[in-house]
Amino acid sequence: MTEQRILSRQNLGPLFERLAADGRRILAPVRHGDRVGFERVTRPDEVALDYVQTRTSAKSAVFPPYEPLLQFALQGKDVQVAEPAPDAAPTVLFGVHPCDAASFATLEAVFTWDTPDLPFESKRANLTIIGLSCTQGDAYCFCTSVGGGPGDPRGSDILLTPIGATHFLAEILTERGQAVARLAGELLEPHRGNGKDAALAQIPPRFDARQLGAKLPALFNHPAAWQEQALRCLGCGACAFVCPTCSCFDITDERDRYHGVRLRCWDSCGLALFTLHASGHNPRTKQSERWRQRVMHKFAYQPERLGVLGCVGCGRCSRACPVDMNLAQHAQQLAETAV
Amino acid sequence: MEALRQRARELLAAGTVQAVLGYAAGSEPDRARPCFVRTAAEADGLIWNEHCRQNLATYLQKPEVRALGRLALVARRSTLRALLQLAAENQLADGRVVALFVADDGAVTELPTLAAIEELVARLPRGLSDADRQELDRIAALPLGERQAYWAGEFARCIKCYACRAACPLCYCARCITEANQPQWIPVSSDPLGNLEWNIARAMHLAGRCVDCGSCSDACPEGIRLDLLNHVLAEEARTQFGAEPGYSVRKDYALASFKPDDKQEYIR
Amino acid sequence: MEFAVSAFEPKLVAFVCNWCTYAGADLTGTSRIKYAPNVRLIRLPCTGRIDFMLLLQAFGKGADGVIVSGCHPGDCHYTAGNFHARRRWTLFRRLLDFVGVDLRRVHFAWVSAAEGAKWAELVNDVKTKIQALGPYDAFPKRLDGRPQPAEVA
Amino acid sequence: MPRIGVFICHCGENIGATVDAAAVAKAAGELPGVVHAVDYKYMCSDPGQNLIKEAIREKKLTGVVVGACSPRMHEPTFRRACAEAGLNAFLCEMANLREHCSWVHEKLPETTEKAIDLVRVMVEKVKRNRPLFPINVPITKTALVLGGGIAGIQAALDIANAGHPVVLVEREASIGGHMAQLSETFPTLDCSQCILTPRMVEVAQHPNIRLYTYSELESLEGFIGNFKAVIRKKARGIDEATCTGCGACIQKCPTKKIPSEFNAHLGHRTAIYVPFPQAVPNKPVIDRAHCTYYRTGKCKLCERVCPTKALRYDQEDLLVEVAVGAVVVATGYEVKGTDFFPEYGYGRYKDVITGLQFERLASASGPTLGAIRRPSDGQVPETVVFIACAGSRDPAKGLHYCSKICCMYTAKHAMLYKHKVHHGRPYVFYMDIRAGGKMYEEFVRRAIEEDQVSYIRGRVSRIYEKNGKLIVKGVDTLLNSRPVEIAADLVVLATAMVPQPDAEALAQKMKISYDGDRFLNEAHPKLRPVEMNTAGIFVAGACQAPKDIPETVAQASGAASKVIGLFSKDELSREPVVAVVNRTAPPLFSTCVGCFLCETACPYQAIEREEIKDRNGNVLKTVARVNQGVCQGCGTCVALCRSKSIDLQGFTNEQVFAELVAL
Repeated sequence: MTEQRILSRQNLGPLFERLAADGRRILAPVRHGDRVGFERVTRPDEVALDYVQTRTSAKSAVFPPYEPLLQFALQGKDVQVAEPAPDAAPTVLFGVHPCDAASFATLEAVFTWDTPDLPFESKRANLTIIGLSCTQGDAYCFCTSVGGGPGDPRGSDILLTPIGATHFLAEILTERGQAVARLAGELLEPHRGNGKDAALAQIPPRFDARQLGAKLPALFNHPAAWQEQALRCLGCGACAFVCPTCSCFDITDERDRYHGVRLRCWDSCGLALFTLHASGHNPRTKQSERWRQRVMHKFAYQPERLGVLGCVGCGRCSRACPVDMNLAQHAQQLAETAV
Repeated sequence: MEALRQRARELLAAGTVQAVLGYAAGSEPDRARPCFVRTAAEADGLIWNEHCRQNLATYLQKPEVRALGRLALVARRSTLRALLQLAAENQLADGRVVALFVADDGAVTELPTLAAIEELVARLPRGLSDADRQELDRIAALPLGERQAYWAGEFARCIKCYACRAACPLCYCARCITEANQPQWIPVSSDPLGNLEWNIARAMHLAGRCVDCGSCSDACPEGIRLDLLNHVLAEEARTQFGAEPGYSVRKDYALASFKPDDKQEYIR
Repeated sequence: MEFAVSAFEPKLVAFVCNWCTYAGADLTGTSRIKYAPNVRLIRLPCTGRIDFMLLLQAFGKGADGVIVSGCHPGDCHYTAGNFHARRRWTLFRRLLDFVGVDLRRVHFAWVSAAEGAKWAELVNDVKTKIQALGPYDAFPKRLDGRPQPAEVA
Repeated sequence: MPRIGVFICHCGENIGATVDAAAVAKAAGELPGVVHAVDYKYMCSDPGQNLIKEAIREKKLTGVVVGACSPRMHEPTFRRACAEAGLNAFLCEMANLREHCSWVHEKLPETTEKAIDLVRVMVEKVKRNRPLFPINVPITKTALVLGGGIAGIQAALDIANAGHPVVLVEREASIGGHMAQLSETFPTLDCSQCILTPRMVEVAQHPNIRLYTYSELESLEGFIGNFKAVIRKKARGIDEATCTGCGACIQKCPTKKIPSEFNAHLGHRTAIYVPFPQAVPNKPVIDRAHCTYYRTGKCKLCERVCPTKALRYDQEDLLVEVAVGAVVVATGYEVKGTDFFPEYGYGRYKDVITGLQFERLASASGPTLGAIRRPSDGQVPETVVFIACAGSRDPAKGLHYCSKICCMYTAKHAMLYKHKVHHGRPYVFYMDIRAGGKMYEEFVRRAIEEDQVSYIRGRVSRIYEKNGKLIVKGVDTLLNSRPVEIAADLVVLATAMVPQPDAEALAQKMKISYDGDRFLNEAHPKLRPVEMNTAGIFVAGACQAPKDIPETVAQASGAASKVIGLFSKDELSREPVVAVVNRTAPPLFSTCVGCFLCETACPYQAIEREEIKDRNGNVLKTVARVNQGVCQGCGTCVALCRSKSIDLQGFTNEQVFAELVAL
C-alpha cells in the first residue's frame, strides 16, 4: 500500500496546522544547545531536522517515565479503587529516526503479549509516527547490524527522507499514514521519481544480530565474555533509561493522607536492587551478571520468546554511558568470540 | 603518558599490585574509558588526557573490583581526595590502593599510603575552576523566581536513572535513601517533587563530604549540572565551618561537629 | 467576620524539640496567650533529630511555611543536638536558596521553655509574612499535585 | 489491622469551652483504623481512665490516642492506665488539645478543625507505634575514683562505707592531694593535716577500698554500669609488699638536693623518697630521673641498707584492668604559674612566692617547720604584701574567671603571718573581697579588725628590688586612686586555680566534655551538678571548677551518693526511647555501611562498632550498634544517617513521616 509523495519543507507549517486542527498534538525533536529531545511543538521552526540522535528516546510517548495504573481512596472504612482514564491524546510523533520508529514493535511485543495493557495500548492506538530517514550517523549508530537502516520504513506510518534542501520524499506506509495524508491533501505533491538512497547515511554493519542471538546461549557461561566488559560498568541505569526498547518498570504506591495512586516507573536491570528479593537473596549479585542479562535479553531472549529484537541500534546507551560501555563494540566482540 | 605506563608495568611486574585501574582510549577521540590493566603488556593501552574524568575511586566499593586484590589507581586531585574521604569514612584501609597521581605536566607520583596522599594533596592548588565559579555566580545572581524556574526546568529532565549516584565515589550506601520505602522519603516517580527531593537529598548527603570531582554531572545522560549543587554546599561548608573534605583521613565531618559560636544570624 | 473568609489562611508546619519549644508552647497555653490557629506542631525529642527531608516533606504536603525551633544554644537537653542542627540548617538554607526555594517561607527560631510569649509572637509573625506571600504554588506537591479523589473529610 | 481508640477530654471547660470536643470525637471515629472514639469531661479522672481501660479490653484496642492536655503533663498517667489494661504503655499517644489549641485560640470553627487535625496526626502516628520495653543494663557494683585528694578520699570513703568496692587511683606516691600541703584551713584555722590524715589512714585500711598510688588511668572503655578501666601502675622501684617503710633508704640516699614537689619547691628531697612523712602508703618511690643508679649505673646504696631487701630496680610499669560500674573524677587542680606576670618578678626574685608556697612556709611540717622565713635568706619578713587575683578575673592577661578560694586564703595567710610574727605588717591588695560562706565574712573581718591586716583596694602595677627590699607599687582606688608604694620583705601572690596540665588529655581519654578553661563540664549546671554527660561518670572537686574544701567535700559526697544510688539496683532500667541500628537479612545484615559519621555526632558516645562475621570468623562487615545503656535518645544520629539505617524508637522515621502525611 506504500504510496510515494513529495512534501515541500514550506508545507510543514500548514501540515502542522492541519494536524493541530484535527486535535492531534505533535511531539518532535527540539534542540537546546548540544542536547536534542522530544517535546511538544506547534511550529516546524521549533523542530530540529538535522539531528543525529536525541538524548532520551521517543518511548515516553507510549511508556512515560511514570504513569498511574490505578487510584485508590479510603472512603470511611472502605477502599475505593478506580482506574484512571488513560492519558492518550491523539498524537503525532514527528521526525523520529527509523531506529526509534522500529522500537515501537518491540514495545508492543512486550506490552501486549498476554493481558492487554490499557495505558500502553490506548496511547499506542492514538499515535501516528512520521519518521525521518537519517542523512547522517555517528560512531555509535549501528542500526544496520540489527536489521534496520537509515531509511528503514518499518514502524513509521509515514517516512520522510530529505531530498535536497527543500523537499522530503514521503512514503505513506500504513492506514494511519493514509489518514494523515488525507488531512494533508494537496500539501503532499505527486512523486517525481527521485530515489531516496542517495540521501541516506552510510552505516556499515558490524555484526549480525540474528547470528549473535543464536550464539549467545552458548556464551552464557563463557569465562571472559562478560566479566572483563562489565568490570568497568558502574551499574547506573542510564543505558536502560535512554533506551527506546527497555521496558522494565517498577510498581509503587504513592499516597497522601487517605488516598493514593499506583504508579509504574521506569526501572533498569542494571541496578543492583532490581532483582533483590525480600528475603535478602539476590540472584544477580555481580554487575557482570546484570550486564549479561541486558545483552541476553535484547539479543537472545526477546527474539526467542517474542520474535523481536530488543535492540534497534540507536546507540543512545553508548553515548550516555559515563564509562563508555559501547554495546555495539561488545556485541561485535561476542559475535567474534569462539564458542 | 609513557611515564604512567612504565610505572604501571613496574608495579605489576614487582607484584606490588594485582591490577592498575586507569583510563584507556574510548569510542571516540573525545572519550576515555576506565580500564583494568592486569599485565605489563596491557599497560600500553593506558592513556592520560583531559577526557579521563570519571573518578576511579568509585570502583573501590564494587565487590568484583575488591576481588582483584591490591590496586594501583590512576588519580587526579579529586581522586586522591576521594580516597582520603573514603578512608575517613571507614571505607578504605590504608595500603589497599597505590595512587598514581598524574600532574599537569604528565609527571607521575606513586603514593603507596594514605599519609603520602595527604602530604601530596595538601600541596595542590585548591578551589573551583573559573568556569564552574562563573556558572555558580550566574545562577546565584538570578532573581528568586528565575532561579526557581531554571532548576525546575533542569530537574524536569531528570529521569531518575541514578547515574549521578552510581558515578559518585562517595555514594556508597548499601541502601540509598531513595530506595528506602518505610517510609518512602522520595517519590519513586520522576515527578517534580520526586526529582526536587532526590536532587536536594543527594546534594545534602554529600555536603561536607563532596570532593568536587564532577563525576555526577558528567554521568548525567541529560547533562544536568548537578555538581553545582555540591559546589554551593562545599563552599558554604568551607566558609562557615572550615570544612575541607578529602584532605585528611581524620574524621572531621562538618555536620557531625560544631562550634558554639557557629553562624546563626538567620535564627531568631 | 466576613473579611476573614476571603483572606488566605496559610498552612504552617512547625518542627519543635520536646524540651524547649514544645514546653514553651505549653507555657503559651498556660499563660492563655492567643495566636493564629494555622500552625501544626510536630514534636521531636531534639532539633538534632530534625532531618532536612522532613522540611521538604512538609512543603510537598502543601505547607506554605515551615517553622523549626528548639532550645537556645547551650540549653540543649542533650547538650549539643541544637548545635548540630544549626550547622545542618546553615547548609540546607544555602542549598534551598540556590535551587530557588523561597527562604522567606522557612523560619528558624530558638524558643525556650520560658518563652511562651515569644512562641505566640513567632507564629503570628510567620503567619502574617506567609499570608503576604500567598500560597506556595511554586513548590511541587505530593502525588504530582493530582486532584485528590473523594477524600475523607 | 489497627484498632485505635480515641479519647477526647473536655478538661472541664478548659478544652470544652473553645473546642467542640464531641465533634472532634465524632470526626475521629470516622478515621480509618479508629474503632472507638468518645469524649468525656475529665479523662484523667478515675472514671475517665476507666473508660480507656474498658475500651482497651472490650474493643481489643491496638493503640490509644488521648486528646487532652500536653503530654508533658499527663502522658505518664495515660500510659500507666493503658499498661494496667494490658496495652503496652508506648502504644499510647497524646494529642495536645489544651495548651496547643483550646487555650491559645478563640472559639472558632478553625480551632475545632485544628483539634481534629491534631488528633488525626496522632492516630496516624500511633498506628505505627511498636510496643517498647524498658531497657535493663547490668551493673558492676564497683566504683573507680580518680584522684586521691580530699574529693577522691571523701567519695571513696562514702561509697566504701555503703558497702561497695572502690578502686582509688592516685597519680602521686601518696594520697592527700593539695589539702595535705595546706597549713591551717579557713575559716576555723584547724590544722589541715590533723583533719586529713585520719581520713587518709581510713582509706588505706578500708576493706572495701583498693588503693593504687603512683598510678594513672591508661584507658576507659564501656558505659554506665559496665566500664573497663586499665590502670597504669608506675614502677616505684620497690616491692610494696616487702617494704616496711622504715626510711633507711631515704636517709642514705646520696642525692639530696632535689626540689621537693610537696614543699612547692621550697625544700629538698632525696631521689628515693616519700613525698611527706605522713604519706599513705608510707612506701618510697625512686625518682629515676634523678637517681644516681639509673643515671650512671652505679650506687644502689639503698639496696645495701634495706633491711627487707625490697628494692626492685628492674621493676616495670604494670597495667591492671578493673571492671567498674561508675567513675568519680576528682583529679583536682594546679595553681597557675605566674610566668605571665613578669612585672611581679616571680621567678626572678626568690621572695615573690605563690600562696601554695606560703602554705608550706606556714606549715609545721614544712621546710621551716612553720616559721615564716623568707626563701632568699631565711630572715623573718617584717613586711609582707599579699596580692589577690594574681591571674584570676583578668581576661586581658590571665584568666577570666574567679578562683573563688583566694580571698579567703589570703585573709588566712595574713592572719597566720600576724599570729606568728606579731610585729609584722601584712598588706593585702585586692579587687573585691568575696567572702560568701558560713563564717567567711566574719573571718575576713577578724583579719582586718583583730589582726590589723591592711587591706588596700587596688592593683599592683610593678614589683622591683631596691636595697634588699621588694618595692611594691600599686594604687589605692578607695583613696582617689592614690599611688601606693610599700617596701616589702616578702610578696605572696594568690595565683589562679587552673585544671591539671593534662586535664584535657584525661577528658579525651574518658570521652567526657570540658570547657574552654579545661574544667570538666557537668551535665547540667543546676540540676545535674555532679554528673558528667556520659552516663555513669561523676565529678567532684576542683577539676570541675574552682572550689574550697567544704564545697569539694559536699560535691564528693554528692557524687558518692549518685554512685550508691546507681549501685542500689542490680540492673539499670531505662526508658526505651533510644536509637537502634537496623538489622536485615544476609548478605546485607544491616543497611548501615559503617561510615561512623554518627559516632562523631553522638553527644554520649553511644555508638559502638559491631563486626559481623561468617561462620569461620572472617569479618564480613563492620556496622554501627547503639549502646542502649548509654543512648539518651536525642536522635541527632538519625537525622545524620544518610541511608536511614539508624532510627529512634518512639520517634521513628515512619511515625514522624506519617504525622506529616496526616496533616
